[in-house]
Amino acid sequence: MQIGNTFMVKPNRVAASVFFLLAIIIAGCADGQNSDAVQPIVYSHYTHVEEGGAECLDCHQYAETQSAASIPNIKVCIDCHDEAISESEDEATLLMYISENKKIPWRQVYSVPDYVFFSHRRHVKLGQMECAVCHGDVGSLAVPVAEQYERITMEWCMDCHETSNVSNDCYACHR
Amino acid sequence: MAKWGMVIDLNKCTGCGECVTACKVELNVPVVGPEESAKGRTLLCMDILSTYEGEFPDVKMRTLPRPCFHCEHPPCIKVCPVRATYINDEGIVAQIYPQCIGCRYCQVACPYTVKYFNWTKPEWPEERGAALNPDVSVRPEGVVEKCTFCVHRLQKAKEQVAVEGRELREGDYVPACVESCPTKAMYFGDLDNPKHMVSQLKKSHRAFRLMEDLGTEPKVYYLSEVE
Amino acid sequence: MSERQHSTFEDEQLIRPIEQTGPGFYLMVAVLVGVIAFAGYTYIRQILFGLGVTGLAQPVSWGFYIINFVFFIGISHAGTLISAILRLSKAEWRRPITRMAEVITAIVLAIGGLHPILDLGRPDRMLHLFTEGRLQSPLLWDVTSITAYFAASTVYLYLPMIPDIAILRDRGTRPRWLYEFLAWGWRGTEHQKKVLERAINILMVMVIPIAISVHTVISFIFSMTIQPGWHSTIFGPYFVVGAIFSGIAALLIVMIAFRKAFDLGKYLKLIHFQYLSTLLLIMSFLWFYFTFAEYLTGFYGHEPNEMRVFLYKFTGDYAPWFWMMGICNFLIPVVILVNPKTKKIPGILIASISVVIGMWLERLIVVVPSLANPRLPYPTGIYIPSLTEWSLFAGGVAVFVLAFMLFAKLFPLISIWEIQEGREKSVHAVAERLKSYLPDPPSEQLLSEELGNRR
Amino acid sequence: MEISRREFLKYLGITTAGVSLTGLGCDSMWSVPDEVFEKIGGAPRIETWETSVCGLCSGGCGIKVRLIDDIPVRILGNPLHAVNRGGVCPMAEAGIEALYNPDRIRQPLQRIGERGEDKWQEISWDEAMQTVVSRLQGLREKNAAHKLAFFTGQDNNLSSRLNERFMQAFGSPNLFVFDQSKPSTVATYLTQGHKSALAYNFKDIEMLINFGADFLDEGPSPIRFNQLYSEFRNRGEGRNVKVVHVDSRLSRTASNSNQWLPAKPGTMAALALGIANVVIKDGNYDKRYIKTHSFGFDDWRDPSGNSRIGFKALVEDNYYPEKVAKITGVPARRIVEVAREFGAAKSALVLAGGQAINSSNGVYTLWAIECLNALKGNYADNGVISVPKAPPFREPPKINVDRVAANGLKRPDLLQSISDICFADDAVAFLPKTMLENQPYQIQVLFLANANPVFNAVNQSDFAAVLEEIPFIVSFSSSLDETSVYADLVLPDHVYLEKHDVAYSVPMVDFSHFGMQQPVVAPLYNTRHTGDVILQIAQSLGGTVASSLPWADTKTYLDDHLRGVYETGAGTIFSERMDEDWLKFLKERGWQVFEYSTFDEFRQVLLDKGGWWNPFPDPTDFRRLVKTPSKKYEFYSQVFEEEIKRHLQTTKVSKDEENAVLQKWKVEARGDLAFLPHYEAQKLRDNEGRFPLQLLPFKLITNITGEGSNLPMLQELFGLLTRNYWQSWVEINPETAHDHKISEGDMVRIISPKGSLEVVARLIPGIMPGVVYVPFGLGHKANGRYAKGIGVNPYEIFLEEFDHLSGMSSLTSTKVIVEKGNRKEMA
Amino acid sequence: MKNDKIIFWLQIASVSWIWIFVLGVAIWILNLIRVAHKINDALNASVGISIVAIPVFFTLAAILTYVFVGLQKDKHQGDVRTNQTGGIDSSWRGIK
Repeated sequence: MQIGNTFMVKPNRVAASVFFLLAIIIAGCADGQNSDAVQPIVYSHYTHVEEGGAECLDCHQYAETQSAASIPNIKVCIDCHDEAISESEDEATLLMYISENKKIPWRQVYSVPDYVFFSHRRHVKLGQMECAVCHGDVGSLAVPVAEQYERITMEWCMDCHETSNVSNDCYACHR
Repeated sequence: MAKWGMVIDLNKCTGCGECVTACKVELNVPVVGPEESAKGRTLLCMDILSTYEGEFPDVKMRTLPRPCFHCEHPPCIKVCPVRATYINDEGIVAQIYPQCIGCRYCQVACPYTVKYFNWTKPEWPEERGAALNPDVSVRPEGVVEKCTFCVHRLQKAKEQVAVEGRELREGDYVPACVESCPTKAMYFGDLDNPKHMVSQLKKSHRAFRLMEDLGTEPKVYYLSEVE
Repeated sequence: MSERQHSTFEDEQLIRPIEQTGPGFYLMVAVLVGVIAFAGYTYIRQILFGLGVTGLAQPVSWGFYIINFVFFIGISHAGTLISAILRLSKAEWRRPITRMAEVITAIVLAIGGLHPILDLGRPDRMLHLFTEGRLQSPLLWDVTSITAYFAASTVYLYLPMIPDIAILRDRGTRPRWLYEFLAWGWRGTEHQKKVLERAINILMVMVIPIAISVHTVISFIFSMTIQPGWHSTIFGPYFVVGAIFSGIAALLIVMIAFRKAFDLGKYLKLIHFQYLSTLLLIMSFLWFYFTFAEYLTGFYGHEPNEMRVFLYKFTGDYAPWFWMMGICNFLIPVVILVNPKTKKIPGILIASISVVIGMWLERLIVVVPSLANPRLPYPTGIYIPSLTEWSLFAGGVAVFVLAFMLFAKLFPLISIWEIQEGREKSVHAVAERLKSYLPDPPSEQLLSEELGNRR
Repeated sequence: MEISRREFLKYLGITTAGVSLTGLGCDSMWSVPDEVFEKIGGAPRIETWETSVCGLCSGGCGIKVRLIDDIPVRILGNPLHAVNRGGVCPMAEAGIEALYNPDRIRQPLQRIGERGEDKWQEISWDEAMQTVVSRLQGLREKNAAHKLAFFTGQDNNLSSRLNERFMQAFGSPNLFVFDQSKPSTVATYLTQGHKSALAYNFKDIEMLINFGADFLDEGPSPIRFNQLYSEFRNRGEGRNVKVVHVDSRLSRTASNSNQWLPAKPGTMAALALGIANVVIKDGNYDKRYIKTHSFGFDDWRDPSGNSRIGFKALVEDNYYPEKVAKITGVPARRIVEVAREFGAAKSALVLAGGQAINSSNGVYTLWAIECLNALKGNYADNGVISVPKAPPFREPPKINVDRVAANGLKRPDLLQSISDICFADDAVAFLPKTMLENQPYQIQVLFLANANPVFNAVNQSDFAAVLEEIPFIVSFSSSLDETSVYADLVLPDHVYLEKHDVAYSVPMVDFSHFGMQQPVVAPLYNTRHTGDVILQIAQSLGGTVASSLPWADTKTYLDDHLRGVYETGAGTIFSERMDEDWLKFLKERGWQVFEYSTFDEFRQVLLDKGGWWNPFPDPTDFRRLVKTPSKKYEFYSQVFEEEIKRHLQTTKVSKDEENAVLQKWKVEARGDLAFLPHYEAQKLRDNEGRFPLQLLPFKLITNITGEGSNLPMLQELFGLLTRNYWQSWVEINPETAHDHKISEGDMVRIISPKGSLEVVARLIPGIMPGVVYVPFGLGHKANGRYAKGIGVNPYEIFLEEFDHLSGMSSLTSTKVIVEKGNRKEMA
Repeated sequence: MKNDKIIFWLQIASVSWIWIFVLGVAIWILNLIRVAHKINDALNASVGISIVAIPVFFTLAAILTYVFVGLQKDKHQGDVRTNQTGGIDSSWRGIK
């Protein structure tokens, strides 16, 4: 019998366990909407898209070629912002990141768990889907994306797959 | 629909264990450590079975690589209470980790013992964390896992093929073990497609499957050794 | 009226434990709560650290939890099945026994039914059973059939309790509201009696197939797979026989325990024990017969994988447990119960305990050796349960004892109205019945004289 | 088991992660590790592949590294690489863990505790370099350059040649190579007078007899041999190679052979000569070759007219099958069968390794085996055996030697003073013997690179004692192994995935080739390429040392060498289509496979494809290579006679003197016999039977060098076939086990006169009765969390026996007793 | 009297609860059948189980309801609460 090593547990671990269980319950009850993700830079899609005339793919460069669309970071930003082009405070922050060669710690709003195979290429390139179907009219947002336009849930994915007559085999997405 | 299957030529296999390692690395199969291992909790989605025949000095050691056999009539899927394991249209016996409740019934029902349970939460050194295969999920604790025929490669291959605007060809999709076999003893492809090597090899007089009498119809064929 | 008064005097003893509580009770409760708390703690640990805290591993991936599941569900057959069969067959000596048997069923079912949850690697995903369950899986058959059995046996426990609850209500026993609530307005009118009797009769008939189905279905968990040692058609009846066997033993233990604790010697007479232990003896032979049949087919067929499991049980790592099972389930009960000298209460107790242990071992012998001997050349696994599993087993037993004690604190353990009914009606009814069995009147007079003499 | 704050935060973290994930259809209870989750975020996950060369053993397999967003995630074989052709072994596959090993040294370390206590403080590179340089300068100032010693590991890459060069320029003869897989060349020298490493071409052979070489598990380049052995069985009807394996353990190599001849350990010479006996009797040998190119086959007369015994007479008189059967335990019938087949084969090859070499009579065994090859005429130009040329690297400029260096180089090296060994040059195991006595002088500074004798030498405790004594030790290891813990200063090297190098001349490969190692990832930690460090030290030392090593860094040094290949235009870069016919077709027309017009382009293609090879070596002309007194292949070794003369420094040796020398070298035979291959029974201590069993080690493909044990993946797969993960075991024949009352899975104690080990018993019918086997590779006392304290190291209890001709450790001379321990293994 | 009301409603609730339970089981099984039908997975097994299981549950609920309703009929018969002498066995009071 293996009593020894597995069973030497001190009370504070018990406390942790209780806490953990409570936390699970709370977690279970909490609505998981990825709400108010605070972004390090008050980025305006509106300024870039509507005013600046940028296309989604200009910055989210990999949406047509890779699984991940990628969130642009300084390497992408520097193409236009090699020097200040406005008087915005946020651009100054950006330039600071660029000059210090630090990654902008963007908070990711849209994500799928790692057991889901989601490919932008498949949806954007092969499926010819508009970005707005999932992400909404991001271009009109003057503030950074803080919450999901459509909650990315399995049901939501599956509904769309069903209506568009795409495979709903578990192994089409799960892995 | 393709019926994916594998042929392992035992005459070519030397039992080097590369397929096992390749599988562990590719599928992010956790290393459980010495204590857990001593309890018999080593996870080997791909394994090599070894047996000795005869007595000294006329002994023969036989090695047999053992993936999941992806039976055409898998006994494991019938007993799954939540559909976490099922056989899909392409003949791959799936294990959906987020669906599995960890009852281990499938593990118990599998006559080949190819299913493994994550008894503890997989742990990786912090340094290694970022270098796991991003194509495969990290299993949570408490679920059953198994060889998936590297289905993540199929998912990617299908997409790649669609981008290139062509049909899936032999070799577009092979599991990690087949890809890395140094002696090229493993073949993979569509068993129903007469053009694929596997569908020809399975008709060989050397071809056999394990425990055919059970009626599970494994999709992994072996080619026996030539004496 | 005077007769009734007389009887209440008599049965006062059955109500006393409800109204008076000794220090022993609190002590016992404290100990049991301690055991349960420890089990709860180990279970929380299991949730936190995963099933790794158990002794399970590849290839023995089912162990104590499943063994105990089958074992507890087996015990549950004591109750309803015995009481229903005895009631159905109008065995008069059943009257002081049925309630206890039914209580065992209800409690043990609840405990056993929860065991698969202990066994889950991901109890947080339990809901998947309800949202995406798959009725082809024997596990869901279990869920369905255990739910049905639990519902039926609780109802079957509750309905015959209504008159007794009404007695307690009328005595003003606290908590009064509880008895008021549970008595469902029983006044003992003829109509009410008729309704109740009819309901009990229907239930009685219904509960037997349900009970049999439960254990058959549990055996299906194993026999539906194609594993050596499991894949056998005999498993259904084999499990049912084993279940009734262990159920009777458990019932005997409980009876002896409460006879001692509540001083019920007046109600639970030696004859009850002897009748029941005769039943136990029969079941022991039956069990042996089934075991023999089960192993003979395996041995005779000599299929290599089957033989490996067979030899593993007979001579391998599990041989001590296997032979101990044989001794506990067959040798000890038969030796004790065949001899009238030892067929007394201490002997019966020993035999019953031995059978309960033996039947637990039987579940162990069914579950582990088949898993420990995979068909392909893997290493055979030796399963050594960890403290977590032991403590949860102890916790399960403790919950059973505690629940039984609490039940005894709230309700009479022996059905008062059935005893009364027995006193009032049975003698006449039995006489009537006997008359109907016998060849037509040799002499009606003689019979009545006989009865008269006895009175 | 206190709950740490960190752990608590982890719970908290998991829970909060759960909260944020519930909305994503993800479970709230457990979630993916944060690291992984983070990785998923933001980045495009672009997959790229880089080629390189595996650096975990000296096999030099080409690898292909998969990178996701420039993070290496997987290692595969480079299908273009001519040595391993796309295959890699488990060790290479697990190499990714070497990169991310949590116990890697991340910064130069200085010892603060006692020697070997494993207490360190981090220091800067500048500080560390200053310390080293000032120490070295001190040596040179005192005109004591020879007091610097350098222990290195594998030496078949260009950066280790830099070490040689440095030592020469610095002025020390004391560079020693600790490479376990280096084949012994003594037997070749005795018969042919040259010390070239031989290579083998298996293309046209019909039969192969392998004496003890467990190629499939221990290499060199095991995967190449796995491919070869697999191919042997699959050439097609009638063209398959018949492989006979001689060993006392049914290793994987043996089980992949057609026939297994279990010969008792240390008796292989007898078996080889027994086969020769049958072959000669049948007249099935290459008579033309023997007649024209060999010496000492038939009886002969020496210049003084004495009649001398030849090989034929020796073999015919002494090694008839029945006698050999008695010695070896192999039935005479089997010997005759194999010998007949061997004789009849048009082209047959005999190879040796493992216990054939590592026994106290190893040289004579190898010698006997070489003679079998000679009988088949394999040292003629049939192409079966060859001596591959090194790639045509550009020769670096001559080393400038100043006065100090010249003085140092004049001094004898540490091994030259050893007289009880015939060929002491490579006898690194004897180093402690001289160093402990400070003979011929005391070493002041020791450099360690990839050498771990405290773990993998039979006399490891002596090495530890030596290290205690040396005033200043610098280790270039990237992890703190058993030897490095004795260092004063650790200057951590990159892991092979982070550095440039060129690996060439993999042992036994019959064509010249090299593989390009290149950094696939920027160094993760503050480590430096040892080559760069050496160059920098040379620069700091200045003078001729600096001018002899004029390169700014290793990369330019390597490029300099590669220019030679570029300029000669020989061979070809690895290409997709490797079939030789096609390459030949191109070659004949003077075409190149790849287009490049400058060196830089050439280099780029080289890096892309992984390396270079010359598939058409000129056949080796052994007639010109053989440098024996008779200018022929010598069955009777006059080279050996010369060696004795050289040893005694006379031109004429009396019988007594000769016998005294033979006595010193522990050769039992006297007279002519000593100069002919023959079988000498092993000298096993304790013959009274207190230690009834013979203990031998074996190696596994999952951890060939023993250095893989700090990779958890390899530890978990260590005993894959016997299912001993993370543990050592002993393989015993069931009968032997029964005699010793041991059953499967028992914990047993193996006791030798030197010590004891506690391991699990595995009863395996493929083991010769009376012999027990323990795998080598585990039992580390240092080398990180995954290695330390796991399993046992059989070398710890091996007796310090040597082959006194070659100086190799004997691994077959230890007798042990196996006792049942008290607890049963949990299975 | 107010207590009686509360208790009565509680009794009603408990009887309803068994119906909710039984209906829940039925809905659960039917849902499983629906899913099985949708993805064409072992429909026959599901239907087979449901044919046996659902009636059993309903019969149980029906029996319980039948008893409850039956007992309610004579609920106040011989209600001796007004004269404070007890129920069917008013004599018990005296004993105590």
